[in-house]
Amino acid sequence: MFTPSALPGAVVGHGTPTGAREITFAQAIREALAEEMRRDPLVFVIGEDVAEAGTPFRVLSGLVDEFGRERVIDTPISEAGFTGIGVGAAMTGMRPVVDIMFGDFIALTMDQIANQAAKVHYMSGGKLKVPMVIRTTMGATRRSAAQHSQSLHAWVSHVPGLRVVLPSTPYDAKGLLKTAIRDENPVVFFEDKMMYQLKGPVPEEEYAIPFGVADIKREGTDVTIVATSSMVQVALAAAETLAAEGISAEVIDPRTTVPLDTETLIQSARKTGRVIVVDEGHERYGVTAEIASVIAEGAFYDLDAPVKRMGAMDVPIPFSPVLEDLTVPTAGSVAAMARTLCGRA
Amino acid sequence: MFTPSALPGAVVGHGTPTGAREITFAQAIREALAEEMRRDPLVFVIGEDVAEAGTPFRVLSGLVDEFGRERVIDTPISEAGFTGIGVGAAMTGMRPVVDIMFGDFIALTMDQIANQAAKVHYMSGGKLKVPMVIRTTMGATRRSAAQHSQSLHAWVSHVPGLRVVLPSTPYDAKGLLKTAIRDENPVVFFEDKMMYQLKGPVPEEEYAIPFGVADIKREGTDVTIVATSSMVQVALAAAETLAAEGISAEVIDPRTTVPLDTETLIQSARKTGRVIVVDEGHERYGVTAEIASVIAEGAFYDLDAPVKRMGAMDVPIPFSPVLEDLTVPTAGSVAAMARTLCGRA
Amino acid sequence: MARSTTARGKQQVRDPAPISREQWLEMYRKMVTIRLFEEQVNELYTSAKMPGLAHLYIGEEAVAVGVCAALRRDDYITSTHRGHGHCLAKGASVHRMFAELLGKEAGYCRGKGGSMHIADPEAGNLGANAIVAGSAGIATGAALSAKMRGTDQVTVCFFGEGALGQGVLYEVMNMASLWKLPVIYVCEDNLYNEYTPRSETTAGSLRARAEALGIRVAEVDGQDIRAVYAAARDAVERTRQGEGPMFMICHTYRFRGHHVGDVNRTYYRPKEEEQQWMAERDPLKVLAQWLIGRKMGDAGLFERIEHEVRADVTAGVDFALTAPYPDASEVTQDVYA
Amino acid sequence: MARSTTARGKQQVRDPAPISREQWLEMYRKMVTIRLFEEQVNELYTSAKMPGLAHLYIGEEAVAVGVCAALRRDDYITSTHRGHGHCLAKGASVHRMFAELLGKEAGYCRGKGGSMHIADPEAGNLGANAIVAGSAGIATGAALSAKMRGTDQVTVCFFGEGALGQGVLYEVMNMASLWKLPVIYVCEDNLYNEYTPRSETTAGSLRARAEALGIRVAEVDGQDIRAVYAAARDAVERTRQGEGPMFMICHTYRFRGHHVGDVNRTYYRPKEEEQQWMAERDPLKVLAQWLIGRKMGDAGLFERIEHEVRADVTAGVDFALTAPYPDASEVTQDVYA
Ligand SMILES: Cc1ncc(C[n+]2csc(CCOP(=O)(O)OP(=O)(O)O)c2C)c(N)n1
Ligand SMILES: Cc1ncc(C[n+]2csc(CCOP(=O)(O)OP(=O)(O)O)c2C)c(N)n1
Ligand SMILES: [Mg+2]
Ligand SMILES: [Mg+2]
Repeated sequence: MFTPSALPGAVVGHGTPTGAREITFAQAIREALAEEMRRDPLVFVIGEDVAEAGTPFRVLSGLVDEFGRERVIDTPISEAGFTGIGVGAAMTGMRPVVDIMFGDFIALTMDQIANQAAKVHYMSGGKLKVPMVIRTTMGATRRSAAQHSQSLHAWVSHVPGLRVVLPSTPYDAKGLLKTAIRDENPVVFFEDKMMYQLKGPVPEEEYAIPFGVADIKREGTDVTIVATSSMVQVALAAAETLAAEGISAEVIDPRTTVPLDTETLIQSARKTGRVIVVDEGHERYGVTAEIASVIAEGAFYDLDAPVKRMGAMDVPIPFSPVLEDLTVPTAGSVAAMARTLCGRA
Repeated sequence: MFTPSALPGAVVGHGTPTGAREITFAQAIREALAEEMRRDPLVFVIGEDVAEAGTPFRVLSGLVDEFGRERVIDTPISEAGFTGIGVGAAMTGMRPVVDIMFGDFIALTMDQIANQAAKVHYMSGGKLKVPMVIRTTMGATRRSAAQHSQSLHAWVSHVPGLRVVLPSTPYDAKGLLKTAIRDENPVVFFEDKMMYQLKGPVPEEEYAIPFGVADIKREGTDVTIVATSSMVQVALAAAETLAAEGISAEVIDPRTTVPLDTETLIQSARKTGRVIVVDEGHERYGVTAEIASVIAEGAFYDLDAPVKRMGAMDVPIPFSPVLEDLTVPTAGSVAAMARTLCGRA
Repeated sequence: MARSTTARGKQQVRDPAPISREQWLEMYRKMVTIRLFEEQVNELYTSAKMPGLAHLYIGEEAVAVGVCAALRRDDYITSTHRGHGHCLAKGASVHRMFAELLGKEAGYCRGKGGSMHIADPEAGNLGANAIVAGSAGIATGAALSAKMRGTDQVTVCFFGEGALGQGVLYEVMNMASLWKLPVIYVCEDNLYNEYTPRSETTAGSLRARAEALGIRVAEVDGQDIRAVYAAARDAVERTRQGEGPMFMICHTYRFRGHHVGDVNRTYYRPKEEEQQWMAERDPLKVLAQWLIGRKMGDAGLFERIEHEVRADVTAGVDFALTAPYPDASEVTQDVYA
Repeated sequence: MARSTTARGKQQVRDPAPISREQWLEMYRKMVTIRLFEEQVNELYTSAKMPGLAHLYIGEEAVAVGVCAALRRDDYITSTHRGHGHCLAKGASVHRMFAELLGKEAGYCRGKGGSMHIADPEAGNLGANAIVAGSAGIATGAALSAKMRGTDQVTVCFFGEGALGQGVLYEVMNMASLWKLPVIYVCEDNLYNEYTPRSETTAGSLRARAEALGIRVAEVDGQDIRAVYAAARDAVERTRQGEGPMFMICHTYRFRGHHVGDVNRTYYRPKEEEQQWMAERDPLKVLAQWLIGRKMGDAGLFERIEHEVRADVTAGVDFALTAPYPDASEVTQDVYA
């Protein structure tokens, strides 16, 4: 059903370039927004404290200075309301980028996202469309407790009509956000709060990254680690450790859960015969379940061991640091799982 | 983490009794509520059109006559509000049974369910609890279109702190609802609209069914069909057809997705070596993914074929009957899948 | 008469706008179209020719027709589960409406939407909605969009008084007021939320709820299309000129059940109440009598109109009944644009 | 002075309730406790001893203390992200509060809740909430529960004026009004929703929003604990007697940042504004001056109180700093009851 969106004058990028200047994840998001707002006067930002404050994470700092309060709109604390306003604006020709400060708050907007935005195009027989981006956050270990630490991308990944993006590097963040803004459909874009300061190479020149194309972040032969968002960084760290021990891990980042690049995942699983799926959402009924079962089916005859899933522990995220740190996968726990899979434990 | 709730004076039932009187699924729900409301004055019902109307499905007809409007409370059309009121009432000693008319509307209540009800006990270090039941509906093919036909149990199954129940027969509906009302935690109870008129044996005497205990609805040896809610009926019909063709299908109903009786599912998979998971939620990132990956891992060395998943098609539910009927698994499509798995296609 | 008050409560009475006989007769024709269309829908249901249910607009025709008569074709509306009247009033054809209700490919949504999701963007109809207050955000967003794009389009958001139970309505009305958006919230107060009387679901005052958000309110007799039209014209003028949102309360009544299957209603509303409204407050009769009094029409004329409309409705339903269903391949189409 | 008006707007002025010197001094002590507790929290943050962030209540002490002084221990409160003041005012100990803020097992939530989730059911505190307006449903449900269980408990729902952006607040206030529930909605209007001035987020009138739902409103100077207490006592009496819900608007100001990390604030509010509030409207000074004028206290007495409180706060933070963290096994405990 999915065909990559046409990207006017965009170099379609794969993998991460070398030798480019380094900027942070937050800067990459800001650049993508600024460039798209310059390119297309219909693009605007709406959300809480997005203007002068530039969001509590300062991701949008400066945008209001360039584009003014007409295009960087501060709202009341009304997530359902301004998400719904985004849907209506998108249906009538605008390209809203809705800012939901903490991913936990999408719980307040699920009717607007799942019952309205996701279904309008289909219910109208294709006559109406909702080219809207919902930018929100995910990720724990920020000591923000149970209502400010969830990674709820599994909910929206379950809803037909939505596209779901989980960038893991500054390069991917910029390229994927541009594609999201140019997409004709509602896109939910999850940014891990803990990565905003992460630096990485991002070229000066224009580029965009298509949806549904997984990125092999590191090649390997013994075990495949499929990881999303900040878990990609965790997986890469684990792969480094494993390499020192003679275990060659391949790290694959699907980059979008919808559409999902099943081909690339299955091919890697066929090659290594061992797979770990790492994601920061709760493990039970989470994104790891879908990816693991797709691989278990697609690579059934080539797997040497069951596909292993590592998600966030199935508990509300506790505040106490000593407890919170236990709830999410770490480079250590991923490496340990890889050793077990490879019979080295 | 899960231990079956103590059920005062209750016979713990397994499987379905024979020779008992037959009542409908709707009557079973009503009986469970009435008996629990008689037993415990703290139990009450709250929702839209629950009193004189007895809900649009007439499931609660008559309850208001016996228990009065103080305990069968009609509300404004404020799902988020009265669900939140249920949370507060439960935290302070009452046992609310909240009625959300159509499962699609839980989208309006996800903050109350996931951020409040599910987390209060944990966040308070165990001091507060939320003994609340949310009764809602699921299921398509009622010609109700995209906003009145969803089966969204995957969302709540993903949230730690919630229990999720999907009865498939009048007997299970009554026994599981009693357990839900007596449980100390928030329980989301999904009733398939299309089963309300389904008749089945339900004993006169008191019984309750513990959570986390799958029920083998039909024994078989060639293929395991794990099915939930109304898909159990579909699976049983498929099994009947298959039997005539010499294929022996085992039909297993987990009855609760949280807690999930992984043991029983894996044992059956080990026995038959072939598994189909059937659920009416969307297939992608749905309940079938969790169950399939749990089985694929647990029965890895005994599976003769990949675990097959059959969920609702990943499209908004269309209105037109000719299209809607294509979106959900049927006895025919399940049987066909079983033949393929058994190499009889 | 339309009474329009500012958020501060100042009263100002206006006369119905003086418009031509032809325009009144056109409105009458539209109301008859809705009436006969809905009676045909009920017939399709009772004869088991229509899949699912439908919520009939019979009795409330003056609201949709009176409001839409004050709109331009490029103005937007959003509608509800009880949306047939709004769609027809904004310009939909009975042929494609029936086709949609029967799940046929010729329907406004290729049969994928059905009764509760009819959308007709060409006529400015952004769609009916099966979630109570579900289109409040969409309508307000359309108004923001019109303002940002620099058009002078107005958006009308229709909803029943039950929608005042949904918090999102207050969220978006607050933003519409803050940002002076060109949106008119039209509350069809038919006294019942499904099977529960409004008095049991709505505390305080409807109009005060909008006024508290700084929104100007107009409250009218929804059975008198002249009052509805006058108030709507005033509201549309004001919002188009940038005065900000308006809230219209139209007192009305649904003559039939909540949906076609809601036949025994005495447990929630008395027969006498229904009979009185139908006898004394039928919007078609109210307008017809006024036109007769003004010598703008007579029984013969109204019969001729009804006759013509009936022919159109019959042609429409025949068309729909014989029209083909969408091809099976349609099921996976238009999930993504 | 507390001004209380009915939903219809009838005015009636009441004098602050005549209470004893001891009671006023106890309220003063509680305000000082909150002030010093919060200063210590800020210190823990700047010295990197506290995980995460915290939203300080400094400047708003008179609201929590004045309202809670009118409550019984078995009455309920729900709190917010800015909840330390409410928790202390309802009876929490600084020791266990600090322990919770540091994620220690001795904390009110065994360290699992942290600053935004402190719950103390023994004292009637049903918990702080990190979702704006997140406790509106809980508080209203607690009131329904009290009514159904036949107790005469009153529930107070504290929230900032930003919570008026959340639709659920209107949903539950409507039901509280319909069902005459014993709940008091206390709006702490400190003029800012995080970094955005109230004027840019809130159209119309705060008080009219509650009045439109048929809820009686009391609007008071939140920096004058005598006005807060008088209004609260009146509201508690009325709700306890079954008159239905009340809405209290307390005009106040947070002296510090939105949270401990919000240091440079000039881009959203002027330094002069902060300085003026701190100089002229500090709730501690306001009460102290009145007590001095009434010869109920003098500088020496206030210094002694501050000295005693500081000792308690210091002991509390020392206790918390050395208290043990929860055991790792705790992570999977209390997910289910
Ligand atoms: C969010 C939501 N809750 C409940 C329903 C079920 N429902 C459909 S119509 C209706 C009553 C609506 O009453 P009102 O808004 O007054 O419109 P009316 O039917 O009177 O025209 C209800 C409760 C729904 N469709 N959406
Ligand atoms: C639903 C929700 N949206 C946004 C936030 C982020 N947030 C935390 S506090 C706050 C401002 C609240 O302002 P107000 O209610 O006036 O309380 P104050 O901080 O002024 O005491 C915001 C937007 C949140 N916690 N919950
Ligand atoms: Mg109504
Ligand atoms: Mg504030």
